[in-house]
Amino acid sequence: MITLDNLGILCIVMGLPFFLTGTVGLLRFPDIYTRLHALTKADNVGLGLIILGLSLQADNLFTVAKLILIWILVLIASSASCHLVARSAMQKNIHPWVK
Amino acid sequence: MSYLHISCALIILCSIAAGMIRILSGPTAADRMMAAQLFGTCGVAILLLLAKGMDTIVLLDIALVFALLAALATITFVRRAWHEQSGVPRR
Amino acid sequence: MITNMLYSLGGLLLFIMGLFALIACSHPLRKILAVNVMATGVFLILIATAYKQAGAGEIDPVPHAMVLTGIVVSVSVTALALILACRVQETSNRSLSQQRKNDFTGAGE
Amino acid sequence: MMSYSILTVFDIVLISTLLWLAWKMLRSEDIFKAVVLFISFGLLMALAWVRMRAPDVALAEAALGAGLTGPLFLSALRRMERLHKDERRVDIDEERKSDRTLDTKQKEAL
Repeated sequence: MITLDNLGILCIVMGLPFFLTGTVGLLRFPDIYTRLHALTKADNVGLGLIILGLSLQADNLFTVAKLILIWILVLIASSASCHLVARSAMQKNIHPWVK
Repeated sequence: MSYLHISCALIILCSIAAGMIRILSGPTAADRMMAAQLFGTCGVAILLLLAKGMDTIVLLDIALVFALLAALATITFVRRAWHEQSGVPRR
Repeated sequence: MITNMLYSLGGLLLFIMGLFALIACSHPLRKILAVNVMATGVFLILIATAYKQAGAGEIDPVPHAMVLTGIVVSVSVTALALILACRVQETSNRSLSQQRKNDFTGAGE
Repeated sequence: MMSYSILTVFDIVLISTLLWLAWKMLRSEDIFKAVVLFISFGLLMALAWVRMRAPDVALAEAALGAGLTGPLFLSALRRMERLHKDERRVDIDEERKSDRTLDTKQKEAL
Protein backbone atom coordinates (compact mmCIF):
# COMPACT_ATOMS: atom_id res chain seq x y z
CA MET A 1 0.00 0.00 0.00
CA ILE A 2 1.52 3.27 -1.14
CA THR A 3 0.84 6.24 1.11
CA LEU A 4 2.55 9.62 1.17
CA ASP A 5 4.47 8.56 4.27
CA ASN A 6 5.93 5.47 2.63
CA LEU A 7 6.88 7.48 -0.43
CA GLY A 8 8.75 9.87 1.87
CA ILE A 9 10.59 6.97 3.49
CA LEU A 10 11.54 5.68 0.03
CA CYS A 11 12.94 9.10 -0.93
CA ILE A 12 14.95 9.38 2.29
CA VAL A 13 16.45 5.94 1.89
CA MET A 14 17.25 6.71 -1.75
CA GLY A 15 19.09 9.84 -0.64
CA LEU A 16 21.53 7.97 1.59
CA PRO A 17 23.64 6.32 -1.19
CA PHE A 18 24.33 9.75 -2.68
CA PHE A 19 25.92 10.88 0.58
CA LEU A 20 27.99 7.71 0.79
CA THR A 21 29.03 8.14 -2.85
CA GLY A 22 30.11 11.70 -2.16
CA THR A 23 32.29 10.59 0.71
CA VAL A 24 33.80 7.72 -1.28
CA GLY A 25 34.53 10.13 -4.13
CA LEU A 26 36.16 12.55 -1.73
CA LEU A 27 38.37 9.78 -0.44
CA ARG A 28 39.22 8.01 -3.71
CA PHE A 29 39.45 10.61 -6.48
CA PRO A 30 42.91 11.74 -7.57
CA ASP A 31 42.92 15.55 -7.62
CA ILE A 32 41.17 18.72 -6.43
CA TYR A 33 38.75 19.20 -9.34
CA THR A 34 37.40 15.65 -9.38
CA ARG A 35 37.00 15.73 -5.61
CA LEU A 36 35.08 19.02 -5.86
CA HIS A 37 32.86 17.46 -8.51
CA ALA A 38 32.02 14.41 -6.37
CA LEU A 39 31.47 16.42 -3.22
CA THR A 40 29.32 19.21 -4.56
CA LYS A 41 27.07 17.29 -6.92
CA ALA A 42 26.42 14.04 -5.08
CA ASP A 43 25.84 15.61 -1.69
CA ASN A 44 23.42 18.20 -3.00
CA VAL A 45 21.35 15.60 -4.84
CA GLY A 46 21.27 13.45 -1.71
CA LEU A 47 20.17 16.42 0.37
CA GLY A 48 17.50 17.21 -2.22
CA LEU A 49 16.11 13.68 -2.02
CA ILE A 50 16.08 13.76 1.79
CA ILE A 51 14.32 17.13 1.74
CA LEU A 52 11.78 15.78 -0.76
CA GLY A 53 11.09 12.83 1.52
CA LEU A 54 10.77 15.02 4.60
CA SER A 55 8.43 17.40 2.76
CA LEU A 56 6.21 14.46 1.82
CA GLN A 57 6.04 13.57 5.52
CA ALA A 58 5.69 17.15 6.80
CA ASP A 59 2.70 18.33 8.82
CA ASN A 60 2.02 21.78 7.37
CA LEU A 61 2.93 23.88 4.37
CA PHE A 62 5.15 26.24 6.39
CA THR A 63 7.58 23.42 7.18
CA VAL A 64 7.71 22.46 3.51
CA ALA A 65 8.54 26.04 2.55
CA LYS A 66 11.31 26.18 5.15
CA LEU A 67 12.78 22.87 3.95
CA ILE A 68 12.87 24.05 0.34
CA LEU A 69 14.43 27.34 1.46
CA ILE A 70 17.18 25.38 3.24
CA TRP A 71 17.85 23.37 0.09
CA ILE A 72 18.09 26.48 -2.09
CA LEU A 73 20.47 28.09 0.40
CA VAL A 74 22.69 25.01 0.50
CA LEU A 75 22.74 24.90 -3.30
CA ILE A 76 23.77 28.56 -3.57
CA ALA A 77 26.41 28.31 -0.85
CA SER A 78 27.98 25.11 -2.08
CA SER A 79 28.09 26.08 -5.76
CA ALA A 80 29.57 29.47 -4.89
CA SER A 81 32.30 27.99 -2.70
CA CYS A 82 33.00 25.21 -5.23
CA HIS A 83 33.43 27.76 -8.00
CA LEU A 84 35.71 29.89 -5.82
CA VAL A 85 37.94 26.96 -4.88
CA ALA A 86 38.20 25.73 -8.47
CA ARG A 87 38.97 29.17 -9.91
CA SER A 88 41.53 29.86 -7.22
CA ALA A 89 43.16 26.49 -7.87
CA MET A 90 43.36 27.30 -11.59
CA GLN A 91 44.96 30.65 -10.79
CA LYS A 92 47.51 28.90 -8.61
CA ASN A 93 48.56 26.71 -11.58
CA ILE A 94 47.34 23.45 -10.10
CA HIS A 95 46.89 21.27 -13.20
CA PRO A 96 43.96 18.89 -13.60
CA TRP A 97 44.74 15.22 -13.35
CA VAL A 98 45.42 13.41 -16.65
CA LYS A 99 45.65 9.69 -17.02
CA MET B 1 10.72 9.26 18.16
CA SER B 2 11.27 7.59 14.83
CA TYR B 3 13.64 4.67 14.43
CA LEU B 4 14.13 5.13 10.69
CA HIS B 5 15.11 8.79 10.68
CA ILE B 6 17.63 8.39 13.48
CA SER B 7 19.28 5.40 11.84
CA CYS B 8 19.56 7.37 8.56
CA ALA B 9 21.18 10.18 10.56
CA LEU B 10 23.55 7.61 12.05
CA ILE B 11 24.59 6.44 8.57
CA ILE B 12 25.32 10.01 7.47
CA LEU B 13 27.29 10.53 10.69
CA CYS B 14 29.44 7.50 9.80
CA SER B 15 29.98 9.04 6.36
CA ILE B 16 31.18 12.25 8.09
CA ALA B 17 33.58 10.22 10.22
CA ALA B 18 34.97 8.64 7.05
CA GLY B 19 35.36 12.06 5.42
CA MET B 20 37.63 13.06 8.30
CA ILE B 21 40.36 10.89 6.79
CA ARG B 22 40.62 13.40 3.93
CA ILE B 23 41.19 16.22 6.42
CA LEU B 24 43.94 14.24 8.10
CA SER B 25 45.70 13.16 4.88
CA GLY B 26 44.81 15.84 2.32
CA PRO B 27 47.78 16.67 0.13
CA THR B 28 46.83 20.33 -0.35
CA ALA B 29 45.11 22.82 1.89
CA ALA B 30 42.06 22.95 -0.40
CA ASP B 31 41.37 19.24 0.14
CA ARG B 32 41.18 19.74 3.88
CA MET B 33 38.85 22.72 3.44
CA MET B 34 36.60 20.76 1.06
CA ALA B 35 36.23 18.04 3.67
CA ALA B 36 35.08 20.72 6.11
CA GLN B 37 32.50 21.75 3.50
CA LEU B 38 31.33 18.12 3.37
CA PHE B 39 30.83 18.35 7.12
CA GLY B 40 28.55 21.35 6.54
CA THR B 41 26.31 19.64 3.97
CA CYS B 42 26.10 16.38 5.91
CA GLY B 43 25.46 18.34 9.11
CA VAL B 44 22.43 19.99 7.48
CA ALA B 45 21.12 16.55 6.47
CA ILE B 46 21.63 15.15 9.98
CA LEU B 47 19.87 18.14 11.53
CA LEU B 48 16.87 17.74 9.20
CA LEU B 49 16.62 14.03 9.95
CA LEU B 50 16.93 14.61 13.71
CA ALA B 51 14.27 17.33 13.53
CA LYS B 52 11.85 14.71 12.28
CA GLY B 53 13.23 11.89 14.40
CA MET B 54 13.31 13.73 17.74
CA ASP B 55 10.14 15.76 17.05
CA THR B 56 11.80 19.15 17.60
CA ILE B 57 10.87 21.45 14.74
CA VAL B 58 13.29 24.13 16.03
CA LEU B 59 16.20 22.27 14.45
CA LEU B 60 15.19 23.55 11.00
CA ASP B 61 16.35 27.03 12.05
CA ILE B 62 19.72 25.63 13.10
CA ALA B 63 19.95 23.93 9.71
CA LEU B 64 19.33 27.33 8.08
CA VAL B 65 22.22 28.84 10.06
CA PHE B 66 24.42 25.88 9.09
CA ALA B 67 23.61 26.32 5.42
CA LEU B 68 24.46 30.00 5.56
CA LEU B 69 27.64 29.81 7.59
CA ALA B 70 29.27 26.66 6.24
CA ALA B 71 30.26 28.57 3.11
CA LEU B 72 31.75 31.43 5.13
CA ALA B 73 34.75 29.40 6.27
CA THR B 74 35.49 28.24 2.71
CA ILE B 75 35.23 31.78 1.33
CA THR B 76 37.53 33.10 4.05
CA PHE B 77 39.96 30.33 3.26
CA VAL B 78 40.04 31.10 -0.46
CA ARG B 79 40.28 34.85 -0.02
CA ARG B 80 42.73 35.07 2.88
CA ALA B 81 44.49 31.86 3.83
CA TRP B 82 45.36 29.95 0.65
CA HIS B 83 48.85 30.84 -0.46
CA GLU B 84 50.76 27.58 -0.45
CA GLN B 85 52.79 26.41 -3.46
CA SER B 86 51.82 29.34 -5.68
CA GLY B 87 53.25 28.99 -9.15
CA VAL B 88 54.37 25.42 -8.64
CA PRO B 89 52.69 23.02 -11.09
CA ARG B 90 51.38 19.92 -9.41
CA ARG B 91 50.40 16.59 -10.88
CA MET C 1 21.04 8.08 32.59
CA ILE C 2 23.62 6.38 30.40
CA THR C 3 23.49 9.38 28.04
CA ASN C 4 24.42 11.77 30.86
CA MET C 5 27.32 9.55 31.85
CA LEU C 6 28.50 9.24 28.24
CA TYR C 7 28.51 12.96 27.53
CA SER C 8 30.02 13.81 30.93
CA LEU C 9 32.84 11.36 30.26
CA GLY C 10 33.37 12.89 26.81
CA GLY C 11 33.52 16.37 28.32
CA LEU C 12 36.00 15.21 30.94
CA LEU C 13 38.26 13.64 28.31
CA LEU C 14 38.07 16.80 26.18
CA PHE C 15 39.07 18.90 29.20
CA ILE C 16 42.02 16.62 29.97
CA MET C 17 43.19 16.67 26.34
CA GLY C 18 42.97 20.46 26.20
CA LEU C 19 44.87 20.82 29.48
CA PHE C 20 47.60 18.48 28.26
CA ALA C 21 47.98 20.33 24.96
CA LEU C 22 47.97 23.69 26.75
CA ILE C 23 50.92 22.57 28.84
CA ALA C 24 52.78 20.51 26.24
CA CYS C 25 52.58 22.62 23.03
CA SER C 26 54.53 25.80 22.48
CA HIS C 27 52.88 27.41 19.45
CA PRO C 28 50.56 30.24 20.63
CA LEU C 29 47.79 29.38 18.12
CA ARG C 30 47.72 25.81 19.36
CA LYS C 31 47.51 27.03 22.95
CA ILE C 32 44.42 29.08 22.00
CA LEU C 33 42.91 25.99 20.33
CA ALA C 34 43.61 24.00 23.50
CA VAL C 35 41.85 26.58 25.67
CA ASN C 36 38.85 26.39 23.31
CA VAL C 37 38.74 22.61 23.60
CA MET C 38 38.91 22.88 27.41
CA ALA C 39 36.01 25.34 27.40
CA THR C 40 33.99 22.98 25.20
CA GLY C 41 34.60 20.13 27.62
CA VAL C 42 33.31 22.21 30.54
CA PHE C 43 30.21 23.21 28.53
CA LEU C 44 29.56 19.59 27.65
CA ILE C 45 29.67 18.53 31.32
CA LEU C 46 27.34 21.40 32.28
CA ILE C 47 24.78 20.55 29.61
CA ALA C 48 24.99 16.84 30.40
CA THR C 49 24.06 17.48 34.03
CA ALA C 50 20.88 19.23 32.88
CA TYR C 51 19.83 16.64 30.30
CA LYS C 52 16.66 14.60 30.76
CA GLN C 53 15.02 12.18 28.35
CA ALA C 54 12.20 13.16 26.08
CA GLY C 55 9.34 12.05 28.36
CA ALA C 56 11.07 12.70 31.67
CA GLY C 57 10.00 16.26 32.30
CA GLU C 58 11.35 19.75 31.72
CA ILE C 59 15.06 20.50 31.29
CA ASP C 60 16.67 22.85 33.82
CA PRO C 61 17.26 26.12 31.91
CA VAL C 62 19.95 27.61 34.20
CA PRO C 63 22.93 25.58 32.84
CA HIS C 64 21.75 26.36 29.32
CA ALA C 65 21.86 30.08 30.03
CA MET C 66 25.31 29.76 31.60
CA VAL C 67 26.65 27.80 28.62
CA LEU C 68 25.13 30.26 26.16
CA THR C 69 26.91 33.13 27.92
CA GLY C 70 30.06 31.05 28.12
CA ILE C 71 30.13 30.39 24.37
CA VAL C 72 29.84 34.09 23.55
CA VAL C 73 32.51 35.00 26.12
CA SER C 74 34.80 32.26 24.81
CA VAL C 75 34.53 33.59 21.24
CA SER C 76 35.43 37.12 22.34
CA VAL C 77 38.30 35.83 24.46
CA THR C 78 39.54 33.85 21.46
CA ALA C 79 39.48 36.95 19.25
CA LEU C 80 41.40 38.97 21.82
CA ALA C 81 43.93 36.19 22.35
CA LEU C 82 44.52 35.87 18.59
CA ILE C 83 45.21 39.60 18.27
CA LEU C 84 47.56 39.44 21.26
CA ALA C 85 49.40 36.42 19.80
CA CYS C 86 49.87 38.20 16.44
CA ARG C 87 51.17 41.30 18.24
CA VAL C 88 53.53 39.25 20.42
CA GLN C 89 55.01 37.52 17.39
CA GLU C 90 55.36 40.81 15.52
CA THR C 91 57.14 42.47 18.44
CA SER C 92 59.44 39.56 19.19
CA ASN C 93 60.36 39.17 15.52
CA ARG C 94 61.20 42.85 15.18
CA SER C 95 63.28 42.90 18.33
CA LEU C 96 65.03 39.68 17.26
CA SER C 97 65.98 40.94 13.81
CA GLN C 98 66.97 44.30 15.27
CA GLN C 99 69.18 42.54 17.75
CA ARG C 100 70.78 40.40 15.04
CA LYS C 101 71.42 43.48 12.96
CA ASN C 102 73.09 45.15 15.92
CA ASP C 103 75.22 42.08 16.54
CA PHE C 104 76.24 42.02 12.90
CA THR C 105 77.18 45.67 12.55
CA GLY C 106 78.59 45.85 16.02
CA ALA C 107 76.30 48.75 16.95
CA GLY C 108 75.18 47.09 20.15
CA GLU C 109 78.62 47.21 21.74
CA MET D 1 13.15 0.85 23.57
CA MET D 2 14.35 0.40 20.00
CA SER D 3 14.76 4.09 19.31
CA TYR D 4 16.43 4.50 22.71
CA SER D 5 19.12 2.00 21.73
CA ILE D 6 19.67 3.57 18.31
CA LEU D 7 20.04 6.96 20.00
CA THR D 8 22.68 5.47 22.28
CA VAL D 9 24.57 4.17 19.25
CA PHE D 10 24.32 7.67 17.74
CA ASP D 11 25.75 9.13 20.98
CA ILE D 12 28.67 6.71 21.02
CA VAL D 13 29.60 7.38 17.38
CA LEU D 14 29.27 11.14 17.88
CA ILE D 15 31.38 11.24 21.05
CA SER D 16 34.10 8.98 19.68
CA THR D 17 34.31 11.09 16.52
CA LEU D 18 34.55 14.23 18.65
CA LEU D 19 37.31 12.79 20.82
CA TRP D 20 39.27 11.51 17.81
CA LEU D 21 38.92 14.92 16.15
CA ALA D 22 40.13 16.73 19.27
CA TRP D 23 43.06 14.37 19.71
CA LYS D 24 44.17 14.73 16.07
CA MET D 25 43.68 18.50 16.30
CA LEU D 26 45.88 18.90 19.35
CA ARG D 27 48.58 16.46 18.23
CA SER D 28 48.96 17.37 14.53
CA GLU D 29 52.19 18.85 13.20
CA ASP D 30 50.59 21.23 10.72
CA ILE D 31 48.86 24.21 12.33
CA PHE D 32 46.55 24.78 9.34
CA LYS D 33 45.31 21.20 9.64
CA ALA D 34 44.57 21.88 13.30
CA VAL D 35 42.49 24.93 12.35
CA VAL D 36 40.43 22.99 9.77
CA LEU D 37 39.91 20.22 12.31
CA PHE D 38 38.72 22.87 14.77
CA ILE D 39 36.08 24.11 12.29
CA SER D 40 34.82 20.54 11.84
CA PHE D 41 34.91 20.10 15.61
CA GLY D 42 32.61 23.12 16.00
CA LEU D 43 30.14 21.69 13.45
CA LEU D 44 30.03 18.35 15.28
CA MET D 45 29.66 20.09 18.66
CA ALA D 46 26.50 21.73 17.32
CA LEU D 47 25.18 18.22 16.61
CA ALA D 48 26.07 17.19 20.18
CA TRP D 49 24.13 20.15 21.60
CA VAL D 50 21.15 19.18 19.44
CA ARG D 51 21.34 15.64 20.81
CA MET D 52 21.41 17.00 24.38
CA ARG D 53 18.08 18.76 23.65
CA ALA D 54 19.64 22.23 23.85
CA PRO D 55 18.72 23.88 20.54
CA ASP D 56 19.44 27.39 21.82
CA VAL D 57 23.03 26.44 22.61
CA ALA D 58 23.27 24.65 19.26
CA LEU D 59 22.16 27.80 17.44
CA ALA D 60 24.79 29.88 19.25
CA GLU D 61 27.47 27.26 18.59
CA ALA D 62 26.63 27.00 14.89
CA ALA D 63 26.71 30.76 14.45
CA LEU D 64 29.68 31.59 16.67
CA GLY D 65 31.74 28.44 17.08
CA ALA D 66 31.62 27.21 13.51
CA GLY D 67 30.85 30.39 11.57
CA LEU D 68 32.91 33.05 13.34
CA THR D 69 35.81 31.35 15.12
CA GLY D 70 37.01 29.48 12.03
CA PRO D 71 37.51 32.59 9.87
CA LEU D 72 39.11 34.34 12.87
CA PHE D 73 41.66 31.55 13.19
CA LEU D 74 42.30 31.48 9.43
CA SER D 75 42.92 35.24 9.34
CA ALA D 76 45.23 35.08 12.35
CA LEU D 77 47.14 32.17 10.78
CA ARG D 78 47.60 34.13 7.55
CA ARG D 79 48.84 37.15 9.47
CA MET D 80 51.30 35.18 11.58
CA GLU D 81 52.68 33.29 8.58
CA ARG D 82 53.16 36.54 6.68
CA LEU D 83 55.06 37.99 9.63
CA HIS D 84 57.17 34.86 9.77
CA LYS D 85 57.95 35.12 6.06
CA ASP D 86 58.92 38.80 6.40
CA GLU D 87 61.25 37.92 9.22
CA ARG D 88 62.86 35.20 7.16
CA ARG D 89 63.29 37.55 4.21
CA VAL D 90 65.14 40.02 6.48
CA ASP D 91 67.43 37.19 7.53
CA ILE D 92 68.15 36.21 3.94
CA ASP D 93 68.95 39.84 3.08
CA GLU D 94 71.32 39.99 5.99
CA GLU D 95 73.02 36.81 4.87
CA ARG D 96 73.41 38.22 1.35
CA LYS D 97 74.79 41.43 2.76
CA SER D 98 77.26 39.54 4.90
CA ASP D 99 78.33 37.45 1.89
CA ARG D 100 78.84 40.61 -0.13
CA THR D 101 80.95 42.25 2.55
CA LEU D 102 83.00 39.11 2.86
CA ASP D 103 83.55 39.14 -0.91
CA THR D 104 84.69 42.74 -0.92
CA LYS D 105 86.99 42.06 2.01
CA GLN D 106 88.51 39.11 0.17
CA LYS D 107 88.96 41.21 -2.99
CA GLU D 108 90.65 43.90 -0.99
CA ALA D 109 92.89 41.32 0.57
CA LEU D 110 93.80 40.02 -2.85
